[in-house]
Amino acid sequence: MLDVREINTYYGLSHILFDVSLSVHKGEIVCLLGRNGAGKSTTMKSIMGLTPPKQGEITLKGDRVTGCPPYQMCRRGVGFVPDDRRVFADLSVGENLEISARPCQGSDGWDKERVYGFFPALSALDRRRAGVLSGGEQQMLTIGRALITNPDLLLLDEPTEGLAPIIVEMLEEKILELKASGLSVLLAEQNQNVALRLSDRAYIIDNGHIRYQGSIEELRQDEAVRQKYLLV
Amino acid sequence: MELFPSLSFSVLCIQILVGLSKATILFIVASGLTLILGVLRIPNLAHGSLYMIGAFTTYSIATAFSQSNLGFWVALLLAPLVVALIGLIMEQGLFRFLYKRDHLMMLLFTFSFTLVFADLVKLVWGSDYRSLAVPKIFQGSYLLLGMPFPRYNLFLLLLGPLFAAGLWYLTNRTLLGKISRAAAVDREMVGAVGVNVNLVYAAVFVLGCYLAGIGGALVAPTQNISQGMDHSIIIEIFLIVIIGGLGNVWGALLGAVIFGLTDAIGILVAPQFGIVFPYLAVITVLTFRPKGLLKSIW
Amino acid sequence: MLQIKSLRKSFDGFQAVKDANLSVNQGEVVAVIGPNGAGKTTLFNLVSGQLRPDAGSVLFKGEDIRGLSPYQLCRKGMSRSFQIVKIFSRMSVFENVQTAVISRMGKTSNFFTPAGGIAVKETERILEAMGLSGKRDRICGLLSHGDQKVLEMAISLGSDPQLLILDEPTAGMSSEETATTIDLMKRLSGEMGLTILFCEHDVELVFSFSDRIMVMQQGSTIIQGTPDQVRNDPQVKKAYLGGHD
Amino acid sequence: MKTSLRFFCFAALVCCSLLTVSSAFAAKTIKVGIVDTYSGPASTYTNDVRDAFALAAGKINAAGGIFGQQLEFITRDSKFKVDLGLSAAKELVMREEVDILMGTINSSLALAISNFAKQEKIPFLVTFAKSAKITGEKGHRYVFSMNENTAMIGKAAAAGLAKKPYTRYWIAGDDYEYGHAVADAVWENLKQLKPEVKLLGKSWWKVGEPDFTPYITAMLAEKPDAVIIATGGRDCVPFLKAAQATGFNTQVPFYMHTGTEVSTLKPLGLSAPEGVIGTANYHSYYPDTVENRAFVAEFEKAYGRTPAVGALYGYIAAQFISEAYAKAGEVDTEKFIDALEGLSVDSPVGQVTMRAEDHQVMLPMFMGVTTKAAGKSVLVARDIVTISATEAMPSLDAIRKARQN
Amino acid sequence: MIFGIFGKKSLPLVVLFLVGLIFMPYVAPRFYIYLVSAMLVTGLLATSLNLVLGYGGMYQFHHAVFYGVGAYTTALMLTKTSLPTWVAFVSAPLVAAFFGLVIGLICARLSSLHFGMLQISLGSLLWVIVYRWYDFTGGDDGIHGISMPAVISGTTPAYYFILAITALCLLLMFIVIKSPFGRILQALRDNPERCAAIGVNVIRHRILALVVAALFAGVAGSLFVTLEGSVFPDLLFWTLSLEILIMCLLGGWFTFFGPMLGACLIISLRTFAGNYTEYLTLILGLMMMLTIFFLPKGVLGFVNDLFRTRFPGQSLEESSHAPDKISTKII
Repeated sequence: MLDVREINTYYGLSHILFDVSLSVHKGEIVCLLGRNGAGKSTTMKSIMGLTPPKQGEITLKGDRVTGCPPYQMCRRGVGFVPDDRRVFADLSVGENLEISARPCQGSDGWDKERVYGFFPALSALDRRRAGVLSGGEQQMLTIGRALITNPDLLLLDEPTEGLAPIIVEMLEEKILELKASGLSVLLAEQNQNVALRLSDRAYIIDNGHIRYQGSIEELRQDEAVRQKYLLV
Repeated sequence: MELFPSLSFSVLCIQILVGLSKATILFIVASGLTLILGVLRIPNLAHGSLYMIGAFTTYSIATAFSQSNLGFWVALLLAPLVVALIGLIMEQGLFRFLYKRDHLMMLLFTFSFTLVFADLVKLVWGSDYRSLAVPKIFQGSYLLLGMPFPRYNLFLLLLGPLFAAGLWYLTNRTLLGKISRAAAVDREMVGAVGVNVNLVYAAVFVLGCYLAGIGGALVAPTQNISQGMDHSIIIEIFLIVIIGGLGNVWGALLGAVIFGLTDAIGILVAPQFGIVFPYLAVITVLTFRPKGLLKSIW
Repeated sequence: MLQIKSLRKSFDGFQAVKDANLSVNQGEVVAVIGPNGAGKTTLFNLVSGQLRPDAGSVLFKGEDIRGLSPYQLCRKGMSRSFQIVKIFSRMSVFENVQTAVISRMGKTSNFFTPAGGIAVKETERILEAMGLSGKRDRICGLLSHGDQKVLEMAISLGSDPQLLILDEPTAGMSSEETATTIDLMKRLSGEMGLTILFCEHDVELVFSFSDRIMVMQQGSTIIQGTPDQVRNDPQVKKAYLGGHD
Repeated sequence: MKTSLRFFCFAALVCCSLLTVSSAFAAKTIKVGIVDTYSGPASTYTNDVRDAFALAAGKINAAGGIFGQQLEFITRDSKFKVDLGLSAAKELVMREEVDILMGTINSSLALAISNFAKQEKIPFLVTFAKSAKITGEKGHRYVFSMNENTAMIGKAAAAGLAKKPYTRYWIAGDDYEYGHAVADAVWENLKQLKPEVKLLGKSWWKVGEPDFTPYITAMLAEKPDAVIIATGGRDCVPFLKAAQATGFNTQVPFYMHTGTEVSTLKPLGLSAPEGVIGTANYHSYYPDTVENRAFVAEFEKAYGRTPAVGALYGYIAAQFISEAYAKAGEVDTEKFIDALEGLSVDSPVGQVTMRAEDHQVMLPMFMGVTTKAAGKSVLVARDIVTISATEAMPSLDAIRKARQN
Repeated sequence: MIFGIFGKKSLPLVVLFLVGLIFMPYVAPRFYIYLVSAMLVTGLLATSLNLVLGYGGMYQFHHAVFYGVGAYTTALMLTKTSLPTWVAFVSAPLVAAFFGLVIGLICARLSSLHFGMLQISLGSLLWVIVYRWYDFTGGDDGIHGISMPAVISGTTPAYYFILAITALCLLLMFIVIKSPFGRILQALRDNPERCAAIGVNVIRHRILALVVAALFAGVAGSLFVTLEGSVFPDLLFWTLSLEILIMCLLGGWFTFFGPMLGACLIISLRTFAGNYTEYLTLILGLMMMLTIFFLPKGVLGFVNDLFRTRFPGQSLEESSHAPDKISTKII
């Protein structure tokens, strides 16, 4: 599905990503673990084309997509959920979804009804300004907004961050549900519990370098790695 | 002596109506400016020039079709399109490459456009005055409360709400409007949900220019079409946009109404200093609400 | 030195800080931790005068400082760095720090003495302490992010503060840079006796050298206490550290 | 566009011929520097001045020049800006070393150049700036006016209006020097000629006012017998338009200087209001004399358009220059000025004299009322009354008094 | 950076230039002396604008107001009062500075574009007053034929007077820019928030900067009167303000001598191209566009970059603006 090969990304003069490589296969959830500032969001943005890498190559479904602008990435089937949510605050929930809607090739595409069905909490908020929603509601909206573009691959950047535990649980369920429907997910997380529960494979990024890669089982057992790169 | 001795009710009413009909033109032109300001963040000083080009083009088209009675109407249809085309060329040819520059650069860049357009208009149309007759059906005036009120002004007065409604529909009900409202706040994210933002920018710029063209076409029958039209309107509409709140179409409406009314009523109260009133209104507004009356996108 | 009680601030209907409580004593190093969006930066902005709280009290050296502007707070001895670096990008590193020193010396309205010769020693001392001497004449807009972060701290020191507020001082730094920065912070508090209030994501770093830690979630203070107290608090484990199931 | 192109060709030809002639005979030329507004709305008027001057100069040169010296001219565009115009005038004098300065429709610039001309002792012939100060209060030995000024407009208009039956007047106009000066001049003189007139009030609008409807409705509310509109230049057209739209002209008679003039009426075509009382120095169809017809024919042949009032000023300026030099007998500034004082030339509107005392040309004024004429695409003036120059000129006492202050 | 081309090495260059200017009247024709005087006056005006624009980062859209106020003050003092001439020259900058203070007090707390637009609004108000207060300012006719004392009247004496005052003012401005105040001013341009956080009263400094700039603009105004002997409302009109903005940009607004260079370029263009074409504004406009496209730092800025090779290929703009973009997004 997605193959990222040795990308290097800069912000101005600062070199953020160093030869980052990762891949996501169809139907799996891959998580990118790392502390804040480790380069998770930059990796996501580089894939999406928001901060195009200076070197390296990204292929999506076999096509070389390095340097594609974000809108083309989206049309090629990548849905993006940024870490700071970035809902269109002045627009209503419904409008947020409407402007993101893309027609899909298959029959069971996502539309507004299906998003509302998926997140029933949103349907009551249809006409509410997105800027005044609570954090959890905004997070549902950003995921919904990404889904309605009918992606094959979802880039989820810290979806559970700053949310109450109940909502985190709910989101986890939803993400698994999405996986079951055949969607591939690249999940960036610093909360390793969520990541360990959801993913099939994991990468650990630290200071812009991929330090570890392996299956979730391996990671779960490798206390040392987790100690070193992740937490206390 | 300087004051009107009899500030009667009917005079006041007519003044207000006239002020509002003037506000219509200002609103149409200013809304174009505010759209461009809000979505593309270009403080487009060339907007006045586009308005002037609209008026001149209207003149040329209307005279070309002067045999039929429809000359003006054909021009009203075509001239704004010509202006929109110029806008498209400007945006795609030049502005597109400058979005990352800061506002001062943009401002000066658009100012150099006003210089270029001023001379281009002179090259194309020469420096004579042009004047266009009011279309047949709007010639003459109605008697309202015993005062004559030009039919054409009434036409403008009716157009105002129509345009306001149209813009409301456009920004709130159409996809383009919704996208442009979103792009005004977060361009990158709009791209990330699959919208080609460059196209949206071009569309909004063209729309803004189109509105300037319409404004120019609509004033063509009421006043001198001459060089210098750009200078006189651009500061006014900029002030309107500022007091209304940058990038806010309703702000443009409110600002235009304030401008039109203070001007028209100022004439009644102190004819000699009528011109000062709109400026005073702006200063008052900005003293108390530095970001304009309504919500500013900036 | 700094007492914050039930501070509240909302933007446009969104409650960024609901109920924040914090106290910082003279000479302490206090950390604020919490997930992204917990309101840490907003809290700092409320303290240093960038924002005005809706309710609650902020006492600095026993004085109510609500409504004072940042420059007034700076003159009272509070200095801060920002999460997104705010430096004078067209100036050299030396000039950046020197500007802060000039400002502290109250010479900002001096029109005629050449600025280049003022406070050279003190500026150089700060640069030396921060390890920036080698980059003295570089235009700082062109420095690497890590260096800019350090420079930002140096600028704050130029104001000769009693309380130093650092918003994510090590964010975006390489591990070597992070280590140097922590070293620096330790020295600042140890040798110079500075009171430091900072927020940080790197929990390891936080626990390694803070005297006390305050944990925030969704705009509210969960707990403030010593590292051990915080480490063992069940609520914190659940909300932030993730703990081990 | 076409006309300007034709002008350029013509000017180029003139220049080329001048060059060849001057190189052939190695003769000195008499250089006239014209500073005027050639961009922006005012150029409608100034192009006629320049073109008519070029026409006359061509004739003079064709007839052998001024004692064999060719009359050459250089133009500079002031863009209606005083600073640009002034530095252009300085450039003409200092660099191009012109013998005579000419031009400007902008009174402020005319006054500025006049002051400079006085210092440099270069004759300055004003064409089109209408401030009475130029030859009045601020007049001096080196400045001459080739056109009517606000004082003359006032006297002439008052003379004409006094014969009409109106007593209750309203005054409205452009809120700048010209408007106020015309309004005051008309009113002062009218009061003297007809003491029973009453002023109901005044209103002023800014220059470049786009919509006059509010002012007109406000004036109509006061029900005056007649209105004096003291507006000039480009504001005339939109005002007449608004008058037509509101039916102002049918309800209240109003007077406007240049209201009958072709520059004002041409843009409006047949939609110009009828019944407007106006004054002008010149009509291409009046006075219907041989000289005027010949002039119009020449002008139309050269530029393909009807000469407007500016053409008269440009034409007589050239005539005055050539005849003054002829009278002086040599190319010498002081002698030129002495010769020009009191000089008369045969212009398209008859013999006109340069008054020696104040250097103000004595032009007759024609008052008429706009009307549609068969076969013409522009309104013309009917019932034309000629107000002779002597009737319109400000008194020498007034001039002396103004200059003393 | 401040000196323009070669850093401090350009000092001899400046001195050489100055000497050249001092001896110019002995060799050059009168017109060129006048032209250089005009360039100096306009250049001084542009440099004073650059004090707040390039160094202070403020969107000073209507700087010409202070120029006009200075010119009118001198003119009115000379024509309406019998005070000695030097009073007229001293009071011009003071009155201009006073107007700077008033306008500063009203505008300074607004941000960028609002600041500029409110200033245009206030300036237009002042223009209207000058334009129609016939009894006092002479209205749209202006005041002409202002006589100067013999020492400074005539092209060459006026030139020396203008040269001396301009050189003095430039020196003063240079000192101001190098002073702690100037340092804070540049700091304000680069990052007002950081400035506040190091204890600088941002608004007070902005007002102060505006007053200083207005002061020097007032000097330029009174020099204009010396040169031309006339004042008129055009001096306060907003288009003039944008013209001097263009001069700053064209010459290089992050350099000290850039605005002076810009003024010289535009005035020469206007004078010499004006001889050949009516379509001067077209040329000017196209030139501006090219400058903005290819030399965003202006001519001197470009030359500067050529000589500063420390970071070839790296534009400061890109890296320093990235954080701004992020901050606007969050708000």
